Amino acid sequence: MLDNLKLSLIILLTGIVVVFAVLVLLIIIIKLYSMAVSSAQSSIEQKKVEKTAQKTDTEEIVEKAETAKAEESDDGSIPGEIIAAIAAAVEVIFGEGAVKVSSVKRAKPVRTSKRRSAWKAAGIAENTRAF
Amino acid sequence: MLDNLKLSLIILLTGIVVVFAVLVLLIIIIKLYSMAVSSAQSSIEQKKVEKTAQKTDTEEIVEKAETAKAEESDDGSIPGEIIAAIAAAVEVIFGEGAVKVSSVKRAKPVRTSKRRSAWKAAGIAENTRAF
Amino acid sequence: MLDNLKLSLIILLTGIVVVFAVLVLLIIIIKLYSMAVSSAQSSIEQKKVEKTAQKTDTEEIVEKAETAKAEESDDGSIPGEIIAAIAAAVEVIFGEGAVKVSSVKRAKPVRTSKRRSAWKAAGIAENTRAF
Amino acid sequence: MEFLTQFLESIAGIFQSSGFASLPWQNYIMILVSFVLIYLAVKKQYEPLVLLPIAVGMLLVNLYPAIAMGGQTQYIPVEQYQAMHPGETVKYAQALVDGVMCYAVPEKVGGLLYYLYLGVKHGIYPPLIFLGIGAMTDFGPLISNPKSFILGAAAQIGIFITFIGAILLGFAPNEAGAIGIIGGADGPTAIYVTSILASDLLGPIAVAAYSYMALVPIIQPPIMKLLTTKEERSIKMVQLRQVSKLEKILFPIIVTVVVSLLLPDAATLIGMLMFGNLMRESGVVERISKTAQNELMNIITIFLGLSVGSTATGKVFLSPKTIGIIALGLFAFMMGTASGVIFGKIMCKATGGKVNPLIGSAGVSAVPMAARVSQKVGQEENPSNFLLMHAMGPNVAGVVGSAVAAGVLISILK
Amino acid sequence: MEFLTQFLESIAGIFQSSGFASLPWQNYIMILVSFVLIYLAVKKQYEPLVLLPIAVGMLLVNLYPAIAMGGQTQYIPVEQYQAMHPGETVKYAQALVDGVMCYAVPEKVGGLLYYLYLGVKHGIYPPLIFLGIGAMTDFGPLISNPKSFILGAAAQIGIFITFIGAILLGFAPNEAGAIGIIGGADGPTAIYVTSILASDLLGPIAVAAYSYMALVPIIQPPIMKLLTTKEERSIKMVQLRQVSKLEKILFPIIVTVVVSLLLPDAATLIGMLMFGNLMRESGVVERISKTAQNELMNIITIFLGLSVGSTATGKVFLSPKTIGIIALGLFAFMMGTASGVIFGKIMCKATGGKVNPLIGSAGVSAVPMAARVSQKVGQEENPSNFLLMHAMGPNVAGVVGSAVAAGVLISILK
Amino acid sequence: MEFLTQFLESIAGIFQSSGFASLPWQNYIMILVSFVLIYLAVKKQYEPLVLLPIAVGMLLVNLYPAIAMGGQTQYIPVEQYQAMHPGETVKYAQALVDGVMCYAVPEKVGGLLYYLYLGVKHGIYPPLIFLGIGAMTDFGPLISNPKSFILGAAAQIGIFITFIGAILLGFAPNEAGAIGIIGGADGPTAIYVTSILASDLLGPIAVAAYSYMALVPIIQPPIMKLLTTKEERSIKMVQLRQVSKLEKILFPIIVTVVVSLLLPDAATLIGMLMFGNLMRESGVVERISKTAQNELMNIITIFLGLSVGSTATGKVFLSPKTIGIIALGLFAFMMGTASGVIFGKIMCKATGGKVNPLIGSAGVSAVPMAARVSQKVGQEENPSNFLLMHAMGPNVAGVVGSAVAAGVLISILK
Ligand code: NA
Ligand code: NA
Ligand code: NA
Repeated sequence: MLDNLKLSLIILLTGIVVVFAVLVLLIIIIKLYSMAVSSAQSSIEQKKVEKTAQKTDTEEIVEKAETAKAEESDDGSIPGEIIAAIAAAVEVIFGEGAVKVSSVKRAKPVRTSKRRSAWKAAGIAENTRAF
Repeated sequence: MLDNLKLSLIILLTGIVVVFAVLVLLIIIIKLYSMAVSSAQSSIEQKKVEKTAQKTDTEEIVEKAETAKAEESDDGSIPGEIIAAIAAAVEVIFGEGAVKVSSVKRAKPVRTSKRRSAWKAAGIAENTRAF
Repeated sequence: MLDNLKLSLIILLTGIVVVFAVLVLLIIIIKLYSMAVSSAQSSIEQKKVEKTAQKTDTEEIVEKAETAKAEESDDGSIPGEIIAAIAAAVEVIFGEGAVKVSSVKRAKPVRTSKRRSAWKAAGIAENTRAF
Repeated sequence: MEFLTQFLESIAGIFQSSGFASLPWQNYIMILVSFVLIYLAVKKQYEPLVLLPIAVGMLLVNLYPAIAMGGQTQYIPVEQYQAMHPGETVKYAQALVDGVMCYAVPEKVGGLLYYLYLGVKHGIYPPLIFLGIGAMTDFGPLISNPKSFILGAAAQIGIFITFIGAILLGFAPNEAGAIGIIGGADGPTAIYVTSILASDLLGPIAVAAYSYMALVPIIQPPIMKLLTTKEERSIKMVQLRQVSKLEKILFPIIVTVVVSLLLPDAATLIGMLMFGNLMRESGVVERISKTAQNELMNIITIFLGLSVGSTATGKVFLSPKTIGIIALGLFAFMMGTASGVIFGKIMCKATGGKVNPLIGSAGVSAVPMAARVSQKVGQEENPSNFLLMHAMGPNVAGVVGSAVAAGVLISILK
Repeated sequence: MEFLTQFLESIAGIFQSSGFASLPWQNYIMILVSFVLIYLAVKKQYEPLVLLPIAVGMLLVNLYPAIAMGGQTQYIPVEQYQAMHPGETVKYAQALVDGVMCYAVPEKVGGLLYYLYLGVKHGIYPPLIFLGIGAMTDFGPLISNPKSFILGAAAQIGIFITFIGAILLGFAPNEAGAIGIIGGADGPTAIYVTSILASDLLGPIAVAAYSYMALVPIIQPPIMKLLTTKEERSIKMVQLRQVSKLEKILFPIIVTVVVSLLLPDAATLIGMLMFGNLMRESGVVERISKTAQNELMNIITIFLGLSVGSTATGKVFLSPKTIGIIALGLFAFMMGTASGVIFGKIMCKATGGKVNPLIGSAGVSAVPMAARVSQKVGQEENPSNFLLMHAMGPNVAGVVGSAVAAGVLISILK
Repeated sequence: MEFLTQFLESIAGIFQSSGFASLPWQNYIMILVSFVLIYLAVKKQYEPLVLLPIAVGMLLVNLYPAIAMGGQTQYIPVEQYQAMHPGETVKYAQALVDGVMCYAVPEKVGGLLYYLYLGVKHGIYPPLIFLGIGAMTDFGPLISNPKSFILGAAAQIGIFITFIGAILLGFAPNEAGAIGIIGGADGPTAIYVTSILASDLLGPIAVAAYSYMALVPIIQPPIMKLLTTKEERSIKMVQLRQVSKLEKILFPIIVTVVVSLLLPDAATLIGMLMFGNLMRESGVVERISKTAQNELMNIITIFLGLSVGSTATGKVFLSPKTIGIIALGLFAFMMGTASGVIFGKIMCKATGGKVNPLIGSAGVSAVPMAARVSQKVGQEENPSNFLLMHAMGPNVAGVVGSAVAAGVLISILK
């Protein structure tokens, strides 16, 4: 019994020390990486804001589509029909004229193809991708 | 073979006797508890009907809200926002004036809070409750 | 190492031979049964087309209902209420008059019963069927 | 030259291990049988959720028997092993084989269906399917009219009559019990009992049970019409009373306690059926109740079907026994239907004509098909007659009844 | 005559194997206990998702003890077996029993709950439930205010104080550890620790843990009010900052690495919790994330509840230990709440009144109930006070905290 | 004083069992590797559904190796045990250890990933994933144009060429077979073959297989452009004919029978793939078909990923072999793509220019990514060219083709 009581006190102390040590360590690490992340991100965002401020709405849309295009060629994982879908959504929101010149070339063929069953099938097949 | 045939007859008799015994026993028990349950419930319901008959609509709503409140403090499992939701529903059905005096105090702060994201998060968190 | 290289060549040859043998065999079998299936089906369809051409819309609907009825008695797996549902759908599409004479007798009682809770329960119970 | 020889040997080796060279003729017949079952499941929609997996399991095991074989362990004498692997410390199980101390070295894993079959062998799948069925089943009509239990009991008489028939045809008592349970018209119960009493017969018994369940609309009506008069079939029954929520919650608890105490061997099946129903009626655990009746049940159904099908090897299935099982299974369904209808007639008399005897046939279970047959036969006689809810009472009582009958058989025969 | 005798013997045999003749009186008391738990789960909605399966498992095992018993193997001397089955080649395991070489012939399969219990015994279920919880939990409030970890740590002090109490009441150290973890207010952690340290006590400990979690709104408020002043309870806290997606993704990885390195015995629980959270926050694996938090978790919950309940046999449950466990469990919850609130007061002082001490009690875990209690008690004092999100920080920190505490206990006591 | 010593010893004990004190340096490198994989899965979306669980399994096993270790059994001499536990009757397994009769007392349960790994070790997970894939896959384009099978066969040549390469780099034949199968571009097949032939290499092979599958849009286009002319790439193909429902239902049955008979070692994978497809096309078992392709597959994916990842310990992964595997895996993908395109060119010639050779590269499987690459490269040349459906034929044929190739490798090398 006396041995057990000693064990109790040891467990009480060890438990408190270890639990607090681990969680306080977590506090420190999280504080540090939060600061790192948010400072990194705020500098990125600031750049974005500066850039965006110089453009009209239409230009921005065109640029977004181009960014999407660029990203696509980077890793190949953003398929063409997503761009088409974005363009279609943009049209709905901003009116047909908004994406007149530069996007027509890119968007039209894809949009036509969206009516093809092939693309529908590809959409379904998408689900099987990871296996 | 003769042994097996004797076994067959024993199984036939035992089977029929046991199956009927068990299911007839179930009939008796179910009849008994059904009577008990329905007599108990009909007496409760009668009381309710008598009570309700003496009240106006508005009073009833207020009483319901109070009952909810009371039940909540009983076991603590009915959270405040449910009352608010009920009150809101009541308002929609009976018009804004219906819950004027006694419920405003209780319902308003909660309703305000429903617009806060904190409560939305709590709703999501609700799902994790049992674990 | 030399043994392993010999093994490699054997595996290369065996692999190519077996993989091609199996898949080419599949090509042949699929070609054959595709031809069989499509020739069989086209002859069936032709008959259908000929038959249908001689009928008015109303007649066709009646006939369809009768076919359904006949199939039902064949294997007993198409229950009466499905016919009723089909008939109801037909009415919605072709107007009330379309299924006037021959289908009224069959369809009406069932449609009445659809409003009964018994049938609703049966619909739920349907799910338990396979077990 | 030598290389070419080796290449040809390699091709020949693959050919010799191929089914063409190694499968006995019985397997090809079984493959055809599986095609018939696939046809019945897909085209005729005979209980496809179970029969399709069974048929595919049957197909696979006869094309590739190793898919249902257990793993292999090699017993290597310890000294020999240590000589071969000097300095290695091993953790293999040790065993004495013919007086020589050996290591049991796992050599080959088992086939997929061998592992899936463990859930049948250990009696795990059927109770879990009962859990889902319980969560789907509304026992309201039975609680509303508990006398339905008599019809649910009566329809089980076919099980015990069929037992005698099976004994007369020369089956051993344990086999006869498994065959009789086909008359329970309840798939999981039949599989559970057979896996305990006569697991060799799982294939034919499961196929017979599910096939006849699909054929209930063909099998029952002639018997029902033969045993009843036009007047009896035209009887309208009074609307059932509404059952309160409390009664519905108490029902599964009471049934579990009563059946488990009286007949322990039925406790697992009934207990899980009623736990499922308690989840449903309590209304407080919808999350797990929905999973029990959907995803969990679907997963188990796939595993159960495939592995039950994998027991149907040519050696077992292509024997006179299978013909006996098929004949006796039909006999069991007919006897169950008949005894249900006869007790329906007795109840009709006893109540002064308030009970339509047609609801008796629903006591065989085969939920809800048998109840719909009662409805249909009744409506043929009297188009304004709605027996469905009245037949649901005996129908769900039949599920309880066959589980109790299963308990009796297991208790005496295991 | 002889036939009648045999029939009566058969009936008598069934009766003798029935529960009425064979169950000890303790089992009937346990059946009543299970009724009480069903009542609490269904009517009072005390954590019904877990308590209902536990109660049913308890009911079934006391009605039919064999449902939780393992399979039986018969040891037949090899010579005897070979004499009985001449010419047969067998694959049964061989074993020496009292110097005689025997075959180990499987004779009887185990009960359903025996097999389901293997997932508890091998520590599989609790981490998989943690996987689902991780996929459901938003650690945003904790990342936003990482100091909440201090409160999540403080509330675990109750665990270790309760350990002393349990030792004083005469429990062995391993039992005391399992009892202490009730104060963690976290079901899967309590079951995981108990299954490792004192699996005999699983039943009462799980029941106590989940019951007190349901009772958090009753247990905590008086303690919270006793330890705080009206002014402290009225403190409004400033809105939490928004947490970026990247921070949320990094969080589970960092916690996994830090905790696993420092305290390996907590790695399994924390690792799976954080894997679930990583699936959630990464946003790229929604398919499996949804299954982890729904169907997988629901299936495991059913299996876990039933099999934990099946450990609550009369012999174990009806002992003075259970009363001790129930008393110590309540004590543990109260100590955890108190130490959380006291550290809340310390933080309040340290931050110059920016922290409302009421959020300290949320550190016991019991997500999200304890956080809602903080909200409610705070709003009673000041209706415009919204502490919920601030309390969610300590609340989810408490989950991590009790897993770490569990690691300490396992590390020292196992 | 003594108390303080003991407390410090307790702290020291926890520290000594911590990862910091006990992990070899290789584990820290592996932790970094797992971070890279998490980054690729989350940020670059490289097959995240599988790579994320693999990465986490890798992380956990290197932080806490015991998570993948089996249980431990203690062998205690019977006499000693009986002296320690007088009067106790035990049920422990008996075994002879070094001539002394011992009890095998289970001492410690295994880690979570040890138990989850059993599904890989016993070959259970990959066929069940194939079941779900079968239920998702539309073989219509292949049935419509069965000649696609030739391209699905051609793209497997890379597997066997890579085998030679692996032998040349010094791998043992069984390892070379497992490495070659990476060229099958089919995850479950690669894991299945590797678990049978060279389970030690599971980690690197699975990582390589899934990584290269994610990189298909980078790896394939240059090879495709190199091997084809502008004219060939511009070829438009005629619309595929519509396939009837009956053809779609017969297809899985025929493929199962033909492949299983010719190549039994491919029967399990192909059988389950085709069973899934039969469930899909039959249209009568939607309930279980949906569960097979959603919840069941998701659960298995989580378990498979975690446990495959847990094989990637430092000792195995940080060896020159891994570099060889990564290089050979890329080589296999390139060879497969090239042989597919070359056979596409042959078919183009043979049909007088009706076949666009770009669809040949889709024969490697990697469904549907490889088919989309064919579409994209084709459209770059001729914007009005739609090859997707034409490429889906070789694409799904490639799944069958790699399963057949797997059968050849297992048949010769196991
Ligand atoms: Na029945
Ligand atoms: Na906690
Ligand atoms: Na492939």
